[in-house]
Amino acid sequence: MNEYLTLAEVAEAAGVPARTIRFYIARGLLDGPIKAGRGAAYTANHLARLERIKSLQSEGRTLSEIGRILGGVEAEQAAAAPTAWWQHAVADDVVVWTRADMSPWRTRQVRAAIGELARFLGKERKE
Amino acid sequence: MNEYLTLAEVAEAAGVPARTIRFYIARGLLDGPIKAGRGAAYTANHLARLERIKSLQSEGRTLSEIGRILGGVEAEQAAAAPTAWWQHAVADDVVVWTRADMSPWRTRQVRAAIGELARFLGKERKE
Amino acid sequence: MSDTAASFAPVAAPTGEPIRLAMQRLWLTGRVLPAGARLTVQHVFRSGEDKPLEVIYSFPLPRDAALRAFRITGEAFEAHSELRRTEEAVKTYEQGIADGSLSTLARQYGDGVVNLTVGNIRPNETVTVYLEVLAGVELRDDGFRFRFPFTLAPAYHPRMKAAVVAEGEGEMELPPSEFGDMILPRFREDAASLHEVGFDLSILHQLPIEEIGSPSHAIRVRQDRVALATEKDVPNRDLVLDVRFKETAVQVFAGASGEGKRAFAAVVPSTRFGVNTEAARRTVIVLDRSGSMEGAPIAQARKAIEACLAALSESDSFGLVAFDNQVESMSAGLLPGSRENREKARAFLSQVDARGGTELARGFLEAARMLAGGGDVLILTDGEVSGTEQILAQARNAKIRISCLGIGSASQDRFLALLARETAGVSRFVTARERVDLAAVDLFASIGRPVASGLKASANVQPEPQSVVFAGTPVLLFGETEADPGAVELTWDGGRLNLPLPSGDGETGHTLRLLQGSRLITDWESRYPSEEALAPLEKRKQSRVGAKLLALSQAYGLASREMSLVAVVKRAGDRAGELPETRVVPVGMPQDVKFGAYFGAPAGGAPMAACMMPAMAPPTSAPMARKAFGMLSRVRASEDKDAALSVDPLMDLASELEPDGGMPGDSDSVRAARSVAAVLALVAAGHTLTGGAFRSHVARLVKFLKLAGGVSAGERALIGRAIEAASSGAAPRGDWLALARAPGATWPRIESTWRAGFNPRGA
Amino acid sequence: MSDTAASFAPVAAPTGEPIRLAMQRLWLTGRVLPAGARLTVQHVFRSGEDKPLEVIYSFPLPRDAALRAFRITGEAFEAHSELRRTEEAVKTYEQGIADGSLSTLARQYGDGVVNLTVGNIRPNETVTVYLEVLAGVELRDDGFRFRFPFTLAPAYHPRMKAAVVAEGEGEMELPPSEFGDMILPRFREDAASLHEVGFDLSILHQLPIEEIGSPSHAIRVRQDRVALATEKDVPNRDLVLDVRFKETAVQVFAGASGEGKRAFAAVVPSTRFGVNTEAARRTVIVLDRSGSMEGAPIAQARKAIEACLAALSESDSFGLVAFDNQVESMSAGLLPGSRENREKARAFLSQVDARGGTELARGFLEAARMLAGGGDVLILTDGEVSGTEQILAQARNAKIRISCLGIGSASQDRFLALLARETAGVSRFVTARERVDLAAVDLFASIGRPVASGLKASANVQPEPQSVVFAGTPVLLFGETEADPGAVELTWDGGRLNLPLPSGDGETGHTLRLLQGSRLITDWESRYPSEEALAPLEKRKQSRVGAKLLALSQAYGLASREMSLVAVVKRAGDRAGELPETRVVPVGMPQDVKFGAYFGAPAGGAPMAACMMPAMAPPTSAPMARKAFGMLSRVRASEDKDAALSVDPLMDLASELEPDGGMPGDSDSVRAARSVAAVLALVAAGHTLTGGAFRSHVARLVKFLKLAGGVSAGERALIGRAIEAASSGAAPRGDWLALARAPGATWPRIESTWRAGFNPRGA
Repeated sequence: MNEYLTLAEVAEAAGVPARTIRFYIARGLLDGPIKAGRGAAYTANHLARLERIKSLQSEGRTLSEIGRILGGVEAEQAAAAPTAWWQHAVADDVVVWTRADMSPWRTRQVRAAIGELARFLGKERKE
Repeated sequence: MNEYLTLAEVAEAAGVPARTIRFYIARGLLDGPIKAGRGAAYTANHLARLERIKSLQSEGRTLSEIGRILGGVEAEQAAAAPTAWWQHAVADDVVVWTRADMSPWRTRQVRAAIGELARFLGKERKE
Repeated sequence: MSDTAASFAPVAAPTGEPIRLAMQRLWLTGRVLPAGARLTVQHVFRSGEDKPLEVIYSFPLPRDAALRAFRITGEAFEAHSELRRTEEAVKTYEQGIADGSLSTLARQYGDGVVNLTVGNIRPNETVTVYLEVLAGVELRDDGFRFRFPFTLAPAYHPRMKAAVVAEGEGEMELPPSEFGDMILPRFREDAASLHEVGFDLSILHQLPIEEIGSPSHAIRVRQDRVALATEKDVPNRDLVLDVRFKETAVQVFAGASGEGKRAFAAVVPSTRFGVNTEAARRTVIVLDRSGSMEGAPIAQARKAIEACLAALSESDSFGLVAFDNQVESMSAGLLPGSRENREKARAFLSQVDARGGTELARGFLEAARMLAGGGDVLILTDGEVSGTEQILAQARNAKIRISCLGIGSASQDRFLALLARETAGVSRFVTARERVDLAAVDLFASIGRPVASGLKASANVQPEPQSVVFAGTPVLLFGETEADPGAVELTWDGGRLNLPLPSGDGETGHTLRLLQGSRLITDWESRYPSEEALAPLEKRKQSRVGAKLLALSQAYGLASREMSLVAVVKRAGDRAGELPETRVVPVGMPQDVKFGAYFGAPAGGAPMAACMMPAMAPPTSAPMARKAFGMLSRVRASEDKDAALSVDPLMDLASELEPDGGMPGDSDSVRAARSVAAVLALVAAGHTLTGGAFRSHVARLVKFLKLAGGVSAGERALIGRAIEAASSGAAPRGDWLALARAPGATWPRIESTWRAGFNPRGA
Repeated sequence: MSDTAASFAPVAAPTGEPIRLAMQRLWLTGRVLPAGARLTVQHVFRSGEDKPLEVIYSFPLPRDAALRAFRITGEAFEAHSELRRTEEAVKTYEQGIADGSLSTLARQYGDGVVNLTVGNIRPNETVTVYLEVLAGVELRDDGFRFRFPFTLAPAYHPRMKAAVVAEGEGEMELPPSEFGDMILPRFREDAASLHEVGFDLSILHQLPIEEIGSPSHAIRVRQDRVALATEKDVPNRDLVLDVRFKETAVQVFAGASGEGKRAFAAVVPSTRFGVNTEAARRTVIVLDRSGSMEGAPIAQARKAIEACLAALSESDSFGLVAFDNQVESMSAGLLPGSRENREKARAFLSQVDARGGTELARGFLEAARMLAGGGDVLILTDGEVSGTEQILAQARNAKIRISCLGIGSASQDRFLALLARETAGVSRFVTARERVDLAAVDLFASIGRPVASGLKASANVQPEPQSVVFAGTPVLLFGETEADPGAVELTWDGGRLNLPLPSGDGETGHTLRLLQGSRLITDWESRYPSEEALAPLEKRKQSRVGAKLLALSQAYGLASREMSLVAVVKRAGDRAGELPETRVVPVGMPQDVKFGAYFGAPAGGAPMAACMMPAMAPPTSAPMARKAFGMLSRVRASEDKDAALSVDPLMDLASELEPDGGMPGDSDSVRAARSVAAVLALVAAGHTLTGGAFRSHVARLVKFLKLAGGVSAGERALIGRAIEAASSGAAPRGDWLALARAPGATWPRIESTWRAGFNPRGA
């Protein structure tokens, strides 16, 4: 194996389509080729990174999550990135916090449950 | 003059159309008739209040403002009502506050002025 | 207790709210003629509360409109309105309210605003008011545009007050000294939770219809009927219907109107008069830069002005004025249409941003000052002003011809039509979602050079027609005659036309008479002095106008400010003395007008503003600078594309014309070659010497080509054929647009493209 | 440095932003026939950045659609696509990219999603791709509905991930194991800043047109042409066009298709077969309660179901299933259509709220379980699911007939049409802004009792027609024949029909052949196993389906998952090895679908959520309780009116029918009197025994009236005349609706109204 690979060779070796590799580069998941213009330009590092992305994907990670995990450009921000939570004032004296990045259908169900809770607590307080 | 007046009599005396008087009552600027149903139901107090409203209007007050000034139902809230301001972070080190209830065309002009200020300050900082 | 659903979804869900609509539905039906429309507006009211209501619905009249009558129905009753002097109608209404009866009053105020008040609607009672309205349409030579307002636009007044009273809800107050007891609705940013609106209209026509369309609503078209295609719509914009005929011809409608008389209406296309002269034009374009123009409208308007100016030659002169509550002019006086001056105009326009109030009169008064030697004013505005009678008075006094291009989704159609008519100009109204630039270029091409002047009609025509006629806009005549069959006689400087009246049925005759009446009433309403200006002279004028209106109302059986419609219905179980609760029906903010343009911030409410601001990510200031300078950079197409503007190569092409009428270029040869290509590009898109919005541009290109020097005999022949094409409207195929715009276009390329165009291949 | 404009106006101004659109415009042209449409979609791409771009635009195919070819043009080139095996096409594309050439690839994935990828667009270069698409339409006996998707709806998948990536912008990812390298766009809540869309289409027809309309867009109609009436529109919903003919008749189109053959298509209205039998119905209604149905769609659907159930008699039986990612049934098995059970259904529905995911298969599998003895399933859903091939496989295995009412503004038309067709049911698609309840009642009236079964066509027809025919939906046949003139032969249980083929031009023949091909390809595409299920059996199936698709693609010259379209254009100055930057064109969230239904909250972004919440005024919890129980309270009209629902007395009337078919009432006499009034109210609105959405209701009322006892001879005569009216469609004037709904309606009032109705006064 040469030190440098073409995009087609990387795609072949990693089993990731070339278009997808360009998409990853544009999203900042992968560095661009180390040499611009005509000629071989990718290295084993690219291959390794692609393998890492594939394995994280098979664990069910989204590309955004993978971006944060892999660091790279976003490393510093990612480290400091806070977790987002929604605050629900269910009653004057009860507050529920829910994670903001839960899946939408789970969110719906949680919402329904909190709705019930709120109705119940609302009634209780009136008595 | 009777102690009680009909709506038509109040309207006549105050020079305010009856429909407008009902509108004021619905908006809480004026109390409703002191006697419901058939018969005379308004008093000199109503008349006085209408005069007050007219004079405040001629000073250029809006009905909302008059409502707050006259108190009545909204008295307590009105007393505690805070003034709303907009905060404009013009640059990292300059903040402009503008009153939130200025007239819309004045707002436009102030915005343009602040825009200029921001552009100027932005340039200054870059140098 | 808290609504978690709402906390989950920060955007308020309109369907989840417990809505108690006092007015639930507004549905428009009726017939539309080229001479005007006879409409019935259904309003469904209901008290969803546990007390009787007095509901006030405010709406603006369409152009040239008047109310005729209403019918009110409920579970066990039906009643018809009576037309009474306003003072008396109010008294009748109030007595009905005091008696506990269902009382309804339709009363007209200034600016053509109507308050429809329905009092003593009982809890859970449904009351339907069918209001009959006569209205005008916007005529064009080949058809017409009908507009009906489904909302009342907030409008600028120097002494108005506006404030946010709830999230997404604004309130506006006008000085009572001027507007009396008129009650304005609140304006909702999101109209989805308001009453539903819709329509089902039929078109009455003499000429075969070519096209029916609506740029405003989803429609279904069934022969001569047009209806809303969805279940309902929201009240945040006018209904706009366009009807185009297959041919351009005179239309005369007539019919018995009672007492042995016959009413008639005639629509005479401008093509029956003459053609534009080649006189030099003197034009001032006045641009409304008020806050409500922010966004698409002002961007569209600026683009349009640039295209208009490209139609000017050096012998023409022009001025440019921008106004909000201040006025700025590009120059102290008129300037020749030279290249430098057009560049100057471009630079001036690039700094014009939507900003303050709408002091329309200041704008045209400045234009009038510049046009001391005569000429035309073209105003581009959304017309969102109140106190229009005062503005109209100033316009009449200014003694200049004003043409208007109205831009907006909610109608100031009535006002702008009046402004143009009262000053002998023409008006067009478009929405910001249409091609505003195209409409402006088209309008600009026709003003400045009337096709006829000194127009007069025979005595049986009323009102007197406007004395000048502009290309594209027909003359509309109303009248009544005792003769049968009878005729209308038109004369103008150098021409005359006799129009025999056809026979027609009584229903048509009756409708035509009502349309004439509503037109006359609208004209006189516009002369009504504002109540504020009560100097002795004004007072006399007011009583004169009032008397005239009263007479017109009585003669035609139509409401005006002097006469109102009232009905009182006694129902079983009415309880006297009960005080109904007043509810004012809110309306939707007009589409494409930013809520913030009128309602800046909450008035003395919760201090949320300070919290909301820092939460937003601070954007860079780049967008602002780009906005100011990017829009007009036309040469380098590499600039960022503004979302509000679509790339329009034809408009760009038209803007490239040099003051001598030719395309730019390094040499005379290139200029001539590019000009040939430009003519063909315009012809291919349907623009010729006499037709299409770019007809002035074609004419100027042809003029340039006729004088073009330094060309060979063969090139001269091509030029001749291009000039022919400009008349015939037939151009060979080919990418003429690209050639016209290519700085290096040469004669050989023109020739080869031409040859290829006559030897067409498959697409 | 900060943008004060933005801080002033909390709502982001879309026009002020520096927008660099990679795709600027999408414009649809072409011809629409009752048998399908032949379309050209223009895509204008541009790199506004300083490096070459690779732009990916994702779109869903319309129903029964396939791509044929594309043409790509730029400043100095024009090229045509080639159809190649997908693997090969990708290689060609990649080689073009590596060479620095302009490369374009159109590739189809699962669910009919296409990625159009254009690589190496140079800075400031404008590239236009004209893509030719064949597509089907939704046929009705009296016309058709054409839908074209202008956006891609986000769709539920059990393993999808969704997150907000910027304010008002969401991202969705599907498992690559199943969806390969397909790239999904980001979804913008506000589509105003995206590429512009529009259309200009012509209608090709044999029968005269009665009505053309669009519930989705502002249109202008010019004879057989329909175009967008505004300058442009935003990509947040399907284009929906309705065409209705003046008559219901067989239409046969034919024309030479090459090699001595003739292609044909026949549209046979259901009225040519027979009439509904009176057999008892067994129906399970399945309601999609997934989160994306929130708001208007689910409210409309619940209202519709209630109206449907009112058409049931006691001998009919029904079930009710609601699903999201869980399934709830009203009962374990089917229940008779009794009053108690309908009340039970109402109570069940009142608790159904939009909530979780869209596990469609679970819904119909539960219905299939309940219908073990045979019957029909009616699904009300927005169909916003992905991995549809798997769902279709489950539906085929379930061996039940599924009919679908699709509700939504963005098309899952292709999937729902397949779901119904593959299970021998019928489908309809409406937007939430239309009368969903009316469409549901209409569909419900036709399913359950086919008008024909055992339908077979002669050998030259392909694909085989569905064996059952339902009222309202015509049979569409495609085929090719060598005989001239030739004919098609249809047979069914108890009937036969011979359709001679007309002659026709080659262009029509060619188009018909392409429509047949795209229909066949769509059918086989739907059989493609998901890539994930690669068990040996599945693998074999996949290669079998793949081989069939390859053969079809080659035979018809149309793309499929097996064959893609590719073009590489070498331009002067192409630089090999330059890496283009990938840009994915965002699309707009479908109108009426809440952004929050898919994109709950920002994923790991700025912690703004916590700040935003407390700033909101805490509303009371009342709205929530009302929402759950208020919508279905139909008896007391005094309830709060939900904004999404319009008061519809006819629908309410239909819902009042008792299981024996009569109106409710205290006595037999009142019941009969009200039933007569109800028949007349329905007839007056255009519903008869055989026509109109409420035809089942009319039939049940008539049945009840025929058996009604305790009536006098005079009353019997009135009943007879009402039954006559139900056949003839002619009813006397009168407020029958009010009488039908009045609990105290008596025979004398019916009689007097009837008499008055035949003695009409002026309106």
